[in-house]
Amino acid sequence: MLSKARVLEIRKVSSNCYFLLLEEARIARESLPGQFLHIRIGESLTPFLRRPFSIAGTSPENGTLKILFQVMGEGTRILSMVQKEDRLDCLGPLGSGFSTQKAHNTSVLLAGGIGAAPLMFLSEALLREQKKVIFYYGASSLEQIIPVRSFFPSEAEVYLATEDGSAGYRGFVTEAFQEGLNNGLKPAEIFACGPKPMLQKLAEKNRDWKFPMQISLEERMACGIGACQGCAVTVQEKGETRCGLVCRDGPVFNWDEVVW
Amino acid sequence: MLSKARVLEIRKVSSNCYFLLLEEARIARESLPGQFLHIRIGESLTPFLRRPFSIAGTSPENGTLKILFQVMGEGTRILSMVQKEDRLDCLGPLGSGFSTQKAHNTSVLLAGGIGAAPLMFLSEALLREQKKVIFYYGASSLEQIIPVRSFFPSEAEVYLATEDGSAGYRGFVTEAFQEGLNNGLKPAEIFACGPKPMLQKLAEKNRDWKFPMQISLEERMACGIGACQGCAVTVQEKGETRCGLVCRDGPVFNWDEVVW
Amino acid sequence: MANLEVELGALKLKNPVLAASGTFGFGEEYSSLIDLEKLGAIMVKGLTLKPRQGNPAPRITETPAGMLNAIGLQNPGLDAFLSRELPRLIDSHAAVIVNIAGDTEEDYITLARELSGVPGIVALELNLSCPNVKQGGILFGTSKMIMGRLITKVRGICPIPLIVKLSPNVTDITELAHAAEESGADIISLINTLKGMVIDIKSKRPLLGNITGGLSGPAIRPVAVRMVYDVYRSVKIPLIGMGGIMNLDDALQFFMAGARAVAVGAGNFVDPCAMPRLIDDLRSYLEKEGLQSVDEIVGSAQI
Amino acid sequence: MANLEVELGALKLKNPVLAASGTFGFGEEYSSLIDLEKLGAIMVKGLTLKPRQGNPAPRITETPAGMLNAIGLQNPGLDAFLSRELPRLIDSHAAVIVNIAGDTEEDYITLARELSGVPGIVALELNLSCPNVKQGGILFGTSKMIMGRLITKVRGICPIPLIVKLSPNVTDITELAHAAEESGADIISLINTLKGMVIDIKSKRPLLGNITGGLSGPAIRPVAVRMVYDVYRSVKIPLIGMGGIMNLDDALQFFMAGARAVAVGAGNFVDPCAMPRLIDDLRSYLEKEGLQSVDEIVGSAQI
Ligand SMILES: Cc1cc2nc3c(=O)[nH]c(=O)nc-3n(C[C@H](O)[C@H](O)[C@H](O)COP(=O)(O)OP(=O)(O)OC[C@H]3O[C@@H](n4cnc5c(N)ncnc54)[C@H](O)[C@@H]3O)c2cc1C
Ligand SMILES: Cc1cc2nc3c(=O)[nH]c(=O)nc-3n(C[C@H](O)[C@H](O)[C@H](O)COP(=O)(O)OP(=O)(O)OC[C@H]3O[C@@H](n4cnc5c(N)ncnc54)[C@H](O)[C@@H]3O)c2cc1C
Ligand SMILES: Cc1cc2nc3c(=O)[nH]c(=O)nc-3n(C[C@H](O)[C@H](O)[C@H](O)COP(=O)(O)O)c2cc1C
Ligand SMILES: Cc1cc2nc3c(=O)[nH]c(=O)nc-3n(C[C@H](O)[C@H](O)[C@H](O)COP(=O)(O)O)c2cc1C
Ligand code: FES
Ligand code: FES
Repeated sequence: MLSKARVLEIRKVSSNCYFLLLEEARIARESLPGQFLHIRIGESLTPFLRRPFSIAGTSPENGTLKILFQVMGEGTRILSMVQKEDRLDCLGPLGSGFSTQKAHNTSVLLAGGIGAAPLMFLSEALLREQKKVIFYYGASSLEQIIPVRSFFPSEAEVYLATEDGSAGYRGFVTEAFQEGLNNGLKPAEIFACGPKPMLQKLAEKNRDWKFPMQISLEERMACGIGACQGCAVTVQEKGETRCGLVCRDGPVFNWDEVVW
Repeated sequence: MLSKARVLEIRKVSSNCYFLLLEEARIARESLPGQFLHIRIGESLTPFLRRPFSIAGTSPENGTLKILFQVMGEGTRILSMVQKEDRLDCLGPLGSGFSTQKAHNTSVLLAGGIGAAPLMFLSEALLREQKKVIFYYGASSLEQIIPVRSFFPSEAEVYLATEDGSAGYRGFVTEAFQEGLNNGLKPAEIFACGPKPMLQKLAEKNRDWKFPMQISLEERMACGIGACQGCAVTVQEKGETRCGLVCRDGPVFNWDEVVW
Repeated sequence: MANLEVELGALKLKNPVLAASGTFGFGEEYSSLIDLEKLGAIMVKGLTLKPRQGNPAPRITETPAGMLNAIGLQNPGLDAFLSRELPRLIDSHAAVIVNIAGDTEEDYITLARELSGVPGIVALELNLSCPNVKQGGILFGTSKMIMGRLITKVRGICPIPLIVKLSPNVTDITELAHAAEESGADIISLINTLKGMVIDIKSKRPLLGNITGGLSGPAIRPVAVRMVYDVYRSVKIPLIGMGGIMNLDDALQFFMAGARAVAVGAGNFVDPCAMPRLIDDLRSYLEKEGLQSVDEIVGSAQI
Repeated sequence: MANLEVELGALKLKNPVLAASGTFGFGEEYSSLIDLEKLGAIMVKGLTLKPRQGNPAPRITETPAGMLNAIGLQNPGLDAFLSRELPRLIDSHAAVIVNIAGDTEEDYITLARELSGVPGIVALELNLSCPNVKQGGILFGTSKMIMGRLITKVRGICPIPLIVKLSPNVTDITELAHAAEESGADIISLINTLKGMVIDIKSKRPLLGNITGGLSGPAIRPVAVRMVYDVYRSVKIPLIGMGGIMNLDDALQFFMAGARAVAVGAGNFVDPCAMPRLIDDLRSYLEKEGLQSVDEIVGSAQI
């Protein structure tokens, strides 16, 4: 579960996002869409804890995998300075992945910001299952948008939304999706990842829509493997609430499991 | 006193020593042999404190200066990874320098290990003063020896000593120097820098020799400018002992000032 | 090959490297990463009589060279521990120390009674950082009197080695250590976390759901080493030292200060292999230094 | 331009950024690096009646995200301070707060009497981390009773604002803060250093000449913020917060926890320009947030 992955490539892909191509055969082989890696940032004591990043795609044949990350604070700033041939200490793949339905159908993927990362990986799996993939991707402005076309399989339909209208739909990605629905879009299932407010909004809306929907959550993590109980999220099952762990029970949850 | 110096060159010069060429016009202009820079290592909180390094030479015309450093722990390990064009946050020049006699005469420089650094700078000043410079330089073995010839002015006479005999005299540099004395060497003044036991040994011997002798000391430092009282060394003056500060009263002291 | 065995009174351990309570779950989570049998012992997550949900999120945050946690003793409770977690631990051949916590003396006594006869449990560790609800919420671990009485009672019904874990949030830890010894503790473990908090300056609110949390990691190591050093001088019973241990050099400081065993806490999160590596490195160190056992360096820095 | 002035009771400061005692000498050392007049005030190195030599070397060592110091109150004594250091400070137009320390109540009283009339000194800060030699070495700062009596006596003869500096090495800092307020303190400053030690594993000896030392720097910040937060709820007098402040974000945590002013200590060593930059950044922050003064965020994180 613990490996040193070799950095094959690091590249800036938007005003504050980076693409990282890593070589590590075992992780490339074992990873499922929705799972994440818990990466140690440097060897210094600050930053102290590992940082979780979704796996954005794998190539088991080449033994490689992709990460997309956004510079948020100290840890990601330091990560953005790794260089080709550096080794990254990666724990994983961790967590449960997305589960997809058996039938051929239309899957809608909804991403806010860097939430696009796990959905890229997922879209490949869905396309292999012969599904139609529609990707709604929102960011605050054009410069924050990752060039999706170069990361997303060309078979996927892509719709952009920016808050300032600098690209695609002007407004939130949830609104763009609503417009799609208004125009007759019929998703068989939805997969979403992004900021909490976006997911919360989706969960609210879905009380009417009632689509099968899986969402990927984030929480601050220490161990990443279910030992510290640090990444708690309140979940409900048959009316009873209990404490779920994002790292072990998630990061992917059913939309109606999560108590906001 | 606080400057960002530009790294022009970093180069490994022995099994565990590095040479650093920095560009910073003010420091290059103001520095005196024996003074040091207090350098911040990276921007992380670990290592926390700055690290002191002697100035190993300057070129005021080019606005450049030299540092020689040995990898000891975390701080110097990180320093060894700086790259050309990086900026180093340097406080200095700090401390008092060596003071040299007016007369033309024979100066003996005694260095143990990385203690060679400030003496390189000093040798240039002494040669400019038309003095004869004899440099005794000791290390534990050949591979630890900095290629002195490429750093030392060619006018200086250089004698090596290694503990394992892999280069020059077999034994301590103090013994090599003693042999020189036995063979008729007549130093007018001595300047020494190196590990504490070496300096202590010299001070002991000098009770017989009675040469004018200045030594450069090391102590753990926080502020580097005399504010924290952290780098205390007991000194004596006319029989009375008091607390001296290596960063402000030193690092250069008269041999008979220091209470060991 | 140097012998890593240590005896902490009646508690014999194959080596002096333990997993600190709350940082290693019930062992299972780490079993795919390391061989649990290799560890000196596993101090499992703080156990209470009834299951606990723990504190609201966020429960952890990073701090300079450390972290804050406010898990709030989330755990499945005694019954689930005995029926589900313990059997798995025993299967993995790990030596199990159960860390117990309660709101009343009775909680501790019931837990101790139910656990101390169970095969596979080699010792109990009393976590005294909980507020004593009957005594107006004073922490069990900050009053000599309240702590002493609790230990005496638990001691009376606990046939296996009893470890008392001390909190660092006190004026004089040696006084509490002394009281623990007098009351019958066999071993003292220290330190638990320092109370701390972080404020989220964007929301202008305490970051942790619980407002305050416990500080651990290398940041607190100097405090922990000092407390081990001081307590070593004031009691005769053996000590288990912890607080910011990441590697051999860190552990050696604790041994030299006076700990006969050490525990790794937050370090496990950063490097899940920290403990097995520490065990190997300790063996090499003893061999290189020509030492027969760790005992030869325990307390060697005392002057 | 936002107004950075703050009033801590009768103590008016041009801005709320102070130099923490012991980390800024008598100001002179930093005068070639920064403009002393720009600072809210300088809390000078702990002053005793007679000159002190301080502790044996080494006196400092680095720790994860912090440092230990055991300077031992080396200082030139009252007379030299008045004749040599103070005039220079006054010349630089700095506001001077004198941090005083003693082994007996009389020491403190004499120092307070000699200093509190002197022009240029805006306040006194009582450093209570010294052992009270008459009371068997108990630290002045760890006993409510001993501390309270001392404050009452000093208060009686001190016409200028009296700051009491609290030690974090206590079970309940709010209790001591409350006692300080009751006894007449005008302002509380906190925290002083946490007691800690480092062992040199090569020599198997405590690294510091004094064996133990005081831990400061970012490592202790969560502990300091928590204490400010707790003390703010238990007293009405204003607080000066410190412990690991390096920049604006760190300082904001203290203001929001309840400090009306902050002090920078070890941060000065790492970045001699930390204070002037913090002052500028604080002004920009207030302007950006549309705040009139720092008062608007003091204690804003209290819930
Ligand atoms: C399962 C999972 C998958 C993730 N996948 C990705 C990914 O593919 N790409 C990516 O860029 N980011 C991802 N993240 C978020 C990423 O882990 C954080 O952005 C990163 O840890 C921030 O580190 P930092 O040191 O730069 O920021 P810090 O200085 O630690 O924090 C900066 C800001 O980020 C927030 N933050 C820090 N850690 C977390 C966390 N664990 N969860 C939520 N918010 C946090 C803080 O509140 C703070 O405001 C994922 C998080 C989780 C839990
Ligand atoms: C005035 C002065 C001038 C110096 N000039 C040079 C120089 O030109 N080149 C050079 O390589 N080194 C020089 N040094 C020593 C250098 O500062 C230390 O080697 C360096 O700080 C070690 O940092 P580190 O993080 O690598 O090691 P750490 O991990 O901090 O320590 C490693 C070892 O070095 C010792 N050490 C750490 N700091 C000091 C210190 N300040 N003084 C003495 N021992 C220390 C410790 O005891 C420890 O054993 C000088 C020191 C002083 C005081
Ligand atoms: C996430 C977390 C949970 C903890 N839970 C417990 C607990 O349940 N019982 C206990 O006695 N100590 C608990 N602790 C304290 C640790 O056992 C240990 O005493 C402390 O963290 C210091 O060691 P460290 O710095 O190596 O982490 C916990 C610590 C952490 C970080
Ligand atoms: C080297 C050093 C010397 C100190 N000397 C004193 C002192 O003389 N009097 C005092 O009250 N506090 C003294 N302190 C404590 C600081 O004033 C401050 O309370 C503490 O360091 C926490 O702040 P920081 O983390 O910003 O350093 C000293 C701290 C350091 C690092
Ligand atoms: S991060 Fe430790 S349980 Fe999830
Ligand atoms: S390092 Fe602060 S006085 Fe010398």
